[in-house]
Amino acid sequence: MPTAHIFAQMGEKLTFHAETQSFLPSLPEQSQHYIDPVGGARGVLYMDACLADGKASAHDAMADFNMHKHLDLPRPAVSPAPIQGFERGKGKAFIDFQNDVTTADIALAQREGYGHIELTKRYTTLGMGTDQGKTSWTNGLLEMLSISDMKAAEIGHTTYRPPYSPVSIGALVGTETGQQMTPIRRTPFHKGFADLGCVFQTSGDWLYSRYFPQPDETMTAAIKREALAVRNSLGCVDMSTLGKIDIYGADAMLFLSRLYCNNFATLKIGQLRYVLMLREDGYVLDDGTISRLGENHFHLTITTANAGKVWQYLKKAAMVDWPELDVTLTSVSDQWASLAITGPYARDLLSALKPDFDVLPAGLPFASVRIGHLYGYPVRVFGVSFSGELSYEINTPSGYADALLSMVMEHGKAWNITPYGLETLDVLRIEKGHLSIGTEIDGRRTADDLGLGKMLSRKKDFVGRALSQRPAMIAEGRQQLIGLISEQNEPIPHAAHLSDTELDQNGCAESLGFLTAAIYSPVMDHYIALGFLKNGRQRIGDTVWAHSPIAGQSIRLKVTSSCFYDPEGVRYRA
Amino acid sequence: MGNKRWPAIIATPEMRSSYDTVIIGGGGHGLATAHYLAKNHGITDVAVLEGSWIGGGNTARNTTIVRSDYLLNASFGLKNFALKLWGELSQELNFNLMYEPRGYVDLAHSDGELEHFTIRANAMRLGGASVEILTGQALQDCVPELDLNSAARFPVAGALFQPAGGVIRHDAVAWGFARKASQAGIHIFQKTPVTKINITKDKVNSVDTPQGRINCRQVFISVAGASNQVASLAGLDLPIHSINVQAFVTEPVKPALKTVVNYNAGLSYISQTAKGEFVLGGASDGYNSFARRGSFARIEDVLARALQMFPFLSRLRLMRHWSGTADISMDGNAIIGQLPIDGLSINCGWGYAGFKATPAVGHQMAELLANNATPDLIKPFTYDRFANGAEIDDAGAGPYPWHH
Amino acid sequence: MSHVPDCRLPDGGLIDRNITLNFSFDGIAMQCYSGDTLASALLANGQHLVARSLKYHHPRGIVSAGLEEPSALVTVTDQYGSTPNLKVTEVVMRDGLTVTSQNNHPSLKRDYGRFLKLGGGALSAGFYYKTFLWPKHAWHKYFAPIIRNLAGQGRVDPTPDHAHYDKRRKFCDVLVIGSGPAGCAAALTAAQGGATTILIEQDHILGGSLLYSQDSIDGLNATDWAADTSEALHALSNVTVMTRTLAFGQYDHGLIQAIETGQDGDINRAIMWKIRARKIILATGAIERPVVFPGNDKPGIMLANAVCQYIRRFAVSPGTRAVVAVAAEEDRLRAIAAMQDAGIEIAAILSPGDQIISATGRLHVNAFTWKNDKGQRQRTKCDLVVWLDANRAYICPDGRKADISC
Amino acid sequence: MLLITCPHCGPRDESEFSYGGARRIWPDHDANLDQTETAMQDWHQTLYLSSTPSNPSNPSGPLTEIWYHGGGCECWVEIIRNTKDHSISNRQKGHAS
Repeated sequence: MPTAHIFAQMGEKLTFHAETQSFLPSLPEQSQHYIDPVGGARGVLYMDACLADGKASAHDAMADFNMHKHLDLPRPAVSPAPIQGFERGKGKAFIDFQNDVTTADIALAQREGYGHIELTKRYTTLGMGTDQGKTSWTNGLLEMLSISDMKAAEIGHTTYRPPYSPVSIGALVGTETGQQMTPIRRTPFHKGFADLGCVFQTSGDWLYSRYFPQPDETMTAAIKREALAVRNSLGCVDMSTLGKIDIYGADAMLFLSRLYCNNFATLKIGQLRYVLMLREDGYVLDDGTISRLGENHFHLTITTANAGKVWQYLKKAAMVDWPELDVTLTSVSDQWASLAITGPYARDLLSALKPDFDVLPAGLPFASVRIGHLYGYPVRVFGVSFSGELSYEINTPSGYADALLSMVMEHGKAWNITPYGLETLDVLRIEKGHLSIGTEIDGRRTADDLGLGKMLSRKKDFVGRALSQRPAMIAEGRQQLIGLISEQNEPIPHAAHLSDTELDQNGCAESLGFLTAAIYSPVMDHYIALGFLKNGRQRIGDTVWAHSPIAGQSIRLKVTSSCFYDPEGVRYRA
Repeated sequence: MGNKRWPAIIATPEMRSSYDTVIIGGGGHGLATAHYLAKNHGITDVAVLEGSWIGGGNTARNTTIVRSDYLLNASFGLKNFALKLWGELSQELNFNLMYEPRGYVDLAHSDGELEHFTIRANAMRLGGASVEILTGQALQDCVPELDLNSAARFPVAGALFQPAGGVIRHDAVAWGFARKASQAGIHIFQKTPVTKINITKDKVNSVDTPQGRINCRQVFISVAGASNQVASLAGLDLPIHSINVQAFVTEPVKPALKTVVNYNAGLSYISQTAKGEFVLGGASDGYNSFARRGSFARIEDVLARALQMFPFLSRLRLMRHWSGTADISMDGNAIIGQLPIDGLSINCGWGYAGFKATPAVGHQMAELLANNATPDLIKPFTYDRFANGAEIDDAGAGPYPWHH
Repeated sequence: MSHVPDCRLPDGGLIDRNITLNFSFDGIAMQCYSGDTLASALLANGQHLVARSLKYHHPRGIVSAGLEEPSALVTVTDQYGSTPNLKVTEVVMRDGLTVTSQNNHPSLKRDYGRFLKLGGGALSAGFYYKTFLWPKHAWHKYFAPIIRNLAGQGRVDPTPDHAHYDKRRKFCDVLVIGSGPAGCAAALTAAQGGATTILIEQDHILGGSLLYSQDSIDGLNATDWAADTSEALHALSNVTVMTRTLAFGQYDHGLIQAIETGQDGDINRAIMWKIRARKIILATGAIERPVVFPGNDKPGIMLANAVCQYIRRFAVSPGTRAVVAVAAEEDRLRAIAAMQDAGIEIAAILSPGDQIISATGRLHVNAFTWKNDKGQRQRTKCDLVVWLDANRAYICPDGRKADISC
Repeated sequence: MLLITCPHCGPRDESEFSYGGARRIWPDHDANLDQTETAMQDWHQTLYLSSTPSNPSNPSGPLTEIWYHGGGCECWVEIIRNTKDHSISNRQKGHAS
């Protein structure tokens, strides 16, 4: 039997050759073929013919490459072979030695209707051992031929698949084991924060700062301390994992206004805007900020989780969908280190860092951006707030990350500056009802579901606008984002589902939505949660059940607005 | 066990010129529908037309896993119903499908991910399924072979555990349903592709095959990887993309893993068959393809993840891999039910999630075909949900089929 | 310690008799030479019985000399730990291997598994689908675990694997897979024509069937020609020769994936190569087809080409008294010549059309019964049956002369 | 494992790219602002359905599709690939930023 496995693995069927009673690969006719079987692999059996075949094939290849030395040599014919074999007596004879498949098994499979060669294989396990039928499947086929009225060409052969012979999984994985499986990304502040006692957490490719425990401090205690420090004084957090895009061009404004659903045509140089982006199908894809640095120059932030995805999406829009637009995109995510200073004293700290620009409320109001220097180091300062406190995201070229961090820590001492991590960041944003990718923005929510329906401009077209109007997406009865507080101020079980009824005797209940986040709010000294609830905004003030059968808990929660803390936004505008 | 007494798995009758119902596709779903039409509704004037051999599509090429751990009600409901049916089927069909509820373990790699799993687990509990969230020693006890201590790139924070999840002998599913349906008098034809679906005044009246025309009252299409092609015979366009999905097995070894385990930092799922092979699978190849052969990049990726869970696998050898065309819809969920043409219904878009739902689809579609009304469990899976914005998107990945 | 017979021929073969390697099989210490495979090493020590089959636990011997080996699977323990399910024909011998048989209890010779009659019937195809249906949960709770334990061949070593592995890439104009006559000719021609060429060979030396051929090429005997060609290829700067490398799959757009197995002293136990070629020349030869007859699975029944290879390349005599059932005349003569050179007595030679009644013997074939063309029933004692059906493998008929000038 | 020729970087392995699906021609932007129903139908047709006559997105045959060369120049590459056998026709188009 020709060893044509590697030829046939590409889906080429072998052709039955009656003279030799074997399946042979046919010679490729088109240049699409990469492979050329020679010698025994195509049924050429004799030494001289094999030598000639190998040589001719090499010349064919050289002809394909237009190499000048090639000759046009004839390919030898398939060698004839005698077809008379041996008769056999009665009794069970083995076909597949490994799986103990006998002639009787093949006959049984035929009798029971598993006549197709694929069914015969599966029913009898013929050729399914570690040898993958190298010595058995032709005999199996011939056995089928001898007892059925099918012809060999009709029966055909089972699909050839790699590997030709079993191969080491260790080698297939190579060096990508343990920590080396995928690269680890660290932010420019990694070492600085590690020196400050940071506990890191793996999430995606990144190592995030999670929290900064003091000696013998639990994570819960650390989060409470960090959160209160931000609310009452000053904290700092690493924001470097955000995606950051530089956009330049005469059509940059048009480009962005097609992609983002807000109306920001009035955005002035030096201002920034919270923006929302939909997918083509009208569901929310991402949120972020657009800062206008110049007439045709913008700086865009993308959430960490979506940084790669949205970057690709922007590139596609610019390059494939609207190549006529004059816009140039540059990803600067790794070029800028980003540190947010957050809390009532954030402006005082900024002043202490010797800025060469006006940082007074009139000079640097909320939602503005300034390009300048702190202590001579180049920075871009963005007046944005995820925490709800007065806050500035300071971007500096990554190489200056250490310098920026030590300046901030040194001058922040005056207000007992407290570095914090993802856990506290999450507590602060939940208190404000700010959204997080993957939890609230989970790929199934409309802007209105998230309470952001007003952000959709009615004056322009944008990606996702048309399909966001589909009937079921604007219908009554959708789940909407709401806040929830524990009536008895008891801990709220994570991941609980919301219901109007108690659990029935089987422990079941109708789910009207679920909690996306449940925390203890240090500043409110209360247990609060965010969640989705059917018709949620109409139900503010109602009390609902929160069931977590996994935790064995069912408690009553009161439905509130999704913003628990400073709903008027006085603090971050201070 | 006198196997000589077992007749042919399916009869080979003469094809009639007319049947009440024609089922296009002799895979698990089509054959299950035939079985339940006969068993639950007494309807046997049915022809199942299979272009190749029964169970030769995705029923023959999957990782044999059954489970129902889905967040969204619609997805959970159908698969959990299937799980109940799987438990009864071997006896019902008098054919051992080798259902082994060895437990399904879905690993989470961060506290945040575990919280998402808990949302899903709570949804399942509220819907009446048995499920646990396991961490630490409880997880180690459940999967003793799992490496929780080594320097893994993505540490394991915990897992969702569904005890009724497990494995089933995939080929036997098609054979068992086919045999029982055939015994009930339903005609099953292999190597009988449908070349045309004839429609007059928005109503189906017949199908053409190389063996002749079959007149019929209704036609049910259940052809997985060929959905677009067959639907186009009726002039219909489907929100379906065709992608290549692969799975592979190691050489067989003595039992070394009881449960079915899924790794989530890059998809990789693994179980050990009754024959001793480790079966592994992962995400799709990630691009449209009808070539039915896999990209090796996916295998390398899945194996690297599998080694994170079970480092001893590096000593084993990959024996065989296979791949097939999966039809995946724009929200990653199935399209089941009636089409805008009278008498025409479809079941498609399962991607690589269809095997586990086999009996539930059969059961529900039989009810639809018998009563001309859509039963509750499959109501959400309508063909027009994409036009009206009622997607069932468990992954939240949006209209990018290769991401589901 | 049992007596270990010596079946090594006094001279010949491509083995280095100056380097003796020690190994053990099921606890019995054995020796072989550098250049042996585990299969030739076991045969040299008279060990034909190496495994038990999966379902019936029939005794199984060595049938072939290549990767097609169906059931001679063993567990091999070396410095990396134990590896199950290795074909004895694919293991290149190194010093200090511990080889154990699989899937038997308590021993290879006295395996209780052969009495296995689950449910009282024979384990025919489709058996499981029809049985263990009742009571309802009995399959999962009782039967499935028993069957899982019976299945599965070898046992995986659960200890950490400390071996290093790597993945690498190569690119070339012409990739030749296989270094028999066709592969060698193709590689030499392409390389001399100026194409960057890679030659992959799964064996540890180049030559394929040339290594046990009695032919002559360019006035040299085939084995010497193979050695010369190997040297010539190594000397060319545009050629990469990769031995111990198994090309296992072809993927889109000219990609071949291959596994190179490390030898003693290599940093990597194995390396996966991804090789993109503009043209792939597949010179993988052919596989012999066994003859189907009652009792054909007994140890001592071997493929004709394999017998030639064991005798000529490894200088091992796989038996003392042989029955020859080879359909094609040239192959038959060639096998007979090899066996005569090895001093094996030819008990009988069958002609195509003869009816094979059966081979008998408990742990090894000991007799052979057939009917000749006159319908006469005949029986002879033997310890070797050499066999090959009509549609055969690549065979170089003795005495054929070829000329290759590129 | 496909070999995709990037017009900027040359022939590169599939693993350097991510898939963008069929190259779609979206309904005209800035038009139909008031005709929601028409816009919805147009977008539904283009995004969801797979056999748009002028621009089929799931053919069993040649498919005009886009790939993102994230492991290289970070540009989108347009190729015509036959989904039946993965052969890529020569017309490869790069999109410049």
